[in-house]
Amino acid sequence: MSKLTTLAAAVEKIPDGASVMIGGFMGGGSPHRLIAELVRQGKKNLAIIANDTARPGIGIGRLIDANAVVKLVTSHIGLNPETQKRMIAEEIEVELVPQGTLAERIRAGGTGLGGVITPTGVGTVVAEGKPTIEIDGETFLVEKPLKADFALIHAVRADLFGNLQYQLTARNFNPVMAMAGETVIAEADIVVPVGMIPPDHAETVGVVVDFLVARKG
Amino acid sequence: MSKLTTLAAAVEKIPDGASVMIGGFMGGGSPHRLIAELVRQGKKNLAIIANDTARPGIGIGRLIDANAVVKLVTSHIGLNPETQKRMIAEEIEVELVPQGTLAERIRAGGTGLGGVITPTGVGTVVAEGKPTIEIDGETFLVEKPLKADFALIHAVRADLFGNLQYQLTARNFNPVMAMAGETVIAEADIVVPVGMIPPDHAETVGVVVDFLVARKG
Amino acid sequence: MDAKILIAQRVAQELKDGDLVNLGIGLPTLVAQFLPAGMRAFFQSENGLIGMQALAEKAAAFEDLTDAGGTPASFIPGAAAFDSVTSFGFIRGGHLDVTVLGGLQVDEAGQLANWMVPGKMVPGMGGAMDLVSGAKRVIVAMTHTAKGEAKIIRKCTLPITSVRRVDLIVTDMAVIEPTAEGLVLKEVAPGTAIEDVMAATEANLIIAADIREMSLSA
Amino acid sequence: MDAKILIAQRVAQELKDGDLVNLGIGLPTLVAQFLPAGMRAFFQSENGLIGMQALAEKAAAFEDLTDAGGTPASFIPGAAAFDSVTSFGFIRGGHLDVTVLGGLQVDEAGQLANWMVPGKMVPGMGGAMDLVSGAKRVIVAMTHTAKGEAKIIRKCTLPITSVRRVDLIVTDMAVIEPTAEGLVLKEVAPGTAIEDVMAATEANLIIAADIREMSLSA
Repeated sequence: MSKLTTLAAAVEKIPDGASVMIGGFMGGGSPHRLIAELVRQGKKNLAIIANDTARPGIGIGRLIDANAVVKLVTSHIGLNPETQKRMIAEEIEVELVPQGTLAERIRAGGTGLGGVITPTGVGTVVAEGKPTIEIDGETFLVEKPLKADFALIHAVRADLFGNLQYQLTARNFNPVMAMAGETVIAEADIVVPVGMIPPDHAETVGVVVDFLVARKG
Repeated sequence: MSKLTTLAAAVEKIPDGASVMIGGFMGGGSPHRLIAELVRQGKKNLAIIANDTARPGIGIGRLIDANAVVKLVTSHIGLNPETQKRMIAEEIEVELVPQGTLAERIRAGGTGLGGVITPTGVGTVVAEGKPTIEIDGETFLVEKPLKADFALIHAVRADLFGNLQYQLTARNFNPVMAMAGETVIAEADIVVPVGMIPPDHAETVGVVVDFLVARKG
Repeated sequence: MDAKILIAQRVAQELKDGDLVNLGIGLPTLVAQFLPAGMRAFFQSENGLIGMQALAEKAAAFEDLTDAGGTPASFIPGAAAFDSVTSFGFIRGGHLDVTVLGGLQVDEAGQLANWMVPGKMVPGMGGAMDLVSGAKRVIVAMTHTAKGEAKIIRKCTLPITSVRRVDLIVTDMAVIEPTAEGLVLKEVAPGTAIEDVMAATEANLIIAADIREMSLSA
Repeated sequence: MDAKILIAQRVAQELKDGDLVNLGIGLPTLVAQFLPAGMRAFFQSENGLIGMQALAEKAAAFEDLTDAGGTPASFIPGAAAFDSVTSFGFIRGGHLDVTVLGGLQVDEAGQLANWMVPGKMVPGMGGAMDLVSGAKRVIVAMTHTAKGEAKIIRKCTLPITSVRRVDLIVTDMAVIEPTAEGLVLKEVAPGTAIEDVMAATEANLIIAADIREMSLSA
C-alpha cells in the first residue's frame, strides 16, 4: 500500500485554478520540490493559502515570481515586495488574516467545525463585514473555515503509508493543512517502510495523505 | 528548575470544592496515584470534568465511590452504575456532553477561543437552551469553553521541567487538559533530566505544567 | 446462525479496501473478523488510535492500549496514536469513511436513537453523536426487534443521536436503506420472508424492485 | 548609547524569572541579550518553538530551525517544538506572560497600531493581532518618534492591531504606562528632560508623582 509517486506525476494532478494550501513559514518547512515543479509545469491562476510568501526566489515566493497566483489568503507578506507590488496593482487578490486565526480556520476546515470564535481582530479592520458573537459578556469574531482542493506538505520523514514526522520550526502549518486538503501531497526528506514510524511518533496520520514524493524520485 | 514534588504535597493544593479535569478513558491513561491520593485526603464537593467515570473501583470511579464528586461534566457513564445511581438520586449533577464536543470545549478553554461551533448535537436534546449559528446555510451549535482550577494529567515520561510524553491510547484527554487547567499537576511513570526529551517529542510543553509527581515519590 | 454473527458478516461486505472505519462497542466490533480476504480496512478507535486490531494473545495485553470499551487491543504496522481532540477531528472532519453503531430505534426519517432511555438507562452519548453527525457513511447494526418489540418504527420515541439520516440498517432479518422517500427494504435474511420482516417492523417499508436474499460472502 | 540598545535594556528589566516571552522581529529580539544575570525566561517563537535562543556560531545554523523572521536560531535544553495551531493556542490562551512588539503608533487609549500604513506599506499582521489580544502583558518597544514625527499620539490614525490597551511603552526617551486615566509618564531616559518627552509626544501625558530616571541595570 505505497503512496509513493514521482514528483511530476504528483504535481500533474493539480489543475490550473486549483486552491492549494502550502506549508511553511518564511520558506522554512515548505515543500520546495513541489513548489519548483508547480513552476516548471507552468501552473496558472492558483488560489494559495499559506502563512506567508517568503521572499522573492524563495519558497512560495517562487510562485509569485512565476505569476502563478491570482488569489492569496495569508498572514504576512512584509518580506516579499513582489507580492505587495502585485497586490497593489490588483494582479493578486490578497486576504490578510491574523496568523492564529489562519491556523484555526484551516483547523476548522479539516476537523468539521463550522467556524472559529476568536477574540483576535475584534474592533479592527479584520472584523469588517464579519459576524460577531457575544459569549458570557465578551465579544468575539466568527471566522469561517478554510479548506482547499490540495494541500502540499513538507515532512522530514514519512513511511510508505503516509504517516509523517516533522522537525523543529519546519513543522508550522504542515500538520494542520494535511487535515484540510481534499487531496494531500506530501514531500519527505526520508521515506521509510511501514512500521518504522512508531504509533506515538506519527504526527500526521497516513490515512489523510494521498500521494508521497521522496526527495529523490 | 525542577517541578518535582511529593504526591501528598501536590494533592494538598487542591481544596474541597475545586473544579478538576482528569485525563483518562475508561481508566486507561488516568493519573491513578493522584486519584488515590484525592480519596486518601478525603476531598469533597469536587466538580469533575472527564471523559467518563470508568467503573466502580477503577480510575475516576474511585472518586464516585468515595462520594467526593458533586458535579460531573462527562460524555459517558454507561459502564459505571454507581455514577448513574447517584445521578438519578440527584447526589451528583451530571452534564452529558458529546465526546468530540467535550474535547473541543476543553481545547477552547485552554487556547482562548470563545466557544466551539459544531454540527454535533444539532436538533437533539444536547442543543436545548444553547444558541445556534448559521454559517453558509448550515446550522451549528455554539458550545462554551471549559476550564478548571486544576488539571490532573497522566504521562508516560516527563522531564523535570514538565515536558510530557504519552503512550498509545493512554494519551486521550491528557494533552488537551494540560492546556486548560489553572494549575496543572502531572503524574509520570518515568521522570528524566531536562534535555532527555528532544524538542520534537515533547507533546505537552513544560511551561504549562506546575507540579510533577513521579511514580515513586 | 447466531443473529450477531449474521449481522456482522453482512456489514463486513459494506466495507471497501482502504476504508477508515469506526466500530462501536459490542456487536459492531465483531465486523472486523469478517472482512473479505485480501481486503484492508483501517480501524479507528475513538480513544486515540488508527490501525487497531484485536489482541492475538492475552499475554500481549498492555494497559496503555485498549479499544473504546476498555478491552486490551493491539495495532497493525503503520498504526498511529493521537489525542481525543485529533480523534474527533477525524470523525467530525469527514475523514472517517464508515461508522458502524448499535441502535435502540431507527425511524422512517432514518434517524437513529441509541444513547439513552429516559429514566431507565442514561449511559451518555460518548462518541455516538459525533460519529453519526460526521462519518461519511453511517451503518446501524442491530437486532431487528428487542424482546419482541419493533425497533424500526415510524418516529423515534427515544432521544435521537443526530438529525442526520443514517445510510444503512443491517439486522438479523433484513437490510434496509433509509432514503428521502422512506425506508427501502433491500434484502431479507436467508429463510426470512418479506412478510416476516413487515410484521416485525412498525415503520412503513418500501419494497425494493430488486429485493434479494442477503448474501453473506464477498 | 544606541537608542535600540537602551530600549532593549530597559525592557529586559520587565521580565520575571520563569516568564514565557515572545519577542517580535527587529528591535524586540535584542531584549534577550540583556536579561539580568541568573534570570531565566523562556522565549517563544511563533513559528513553533518554546526555548529558543540566538545561534552561538554560524556553523550551527540548521534550515529547519529559524526564528519568526527566518533567521537561524538554536534552542535551550528542555525546549519544545509544535505546530502553528498550538503556537497560537499558547498566545491566545493566556499562557504567554509577556509579548514585546514594535509600534508605529500608540494612542491615549493605549491602543497600538503596528501592522500597516494604508497605500504605502501592507506587510500584514502576521502574529501581532493574536499576540496583542492574547498575551498577559503587552510591551511596546519603539523609538519615541519617527523622522521627527510623534508616534505617541491622541488617537491612532493607522489601523489598530487590537482594541486591547497595551501595558507598557518603552522608548529611547521614556517609559509610559497606559492606564484607564490616560498615559502616565513614569520614567525618562538618562539626560532627557520631562519637557523633551512632552515636546516629542502628541498625546497628553500624566506625569507620575514618583517619576524617575530610567534605571538600566537590574
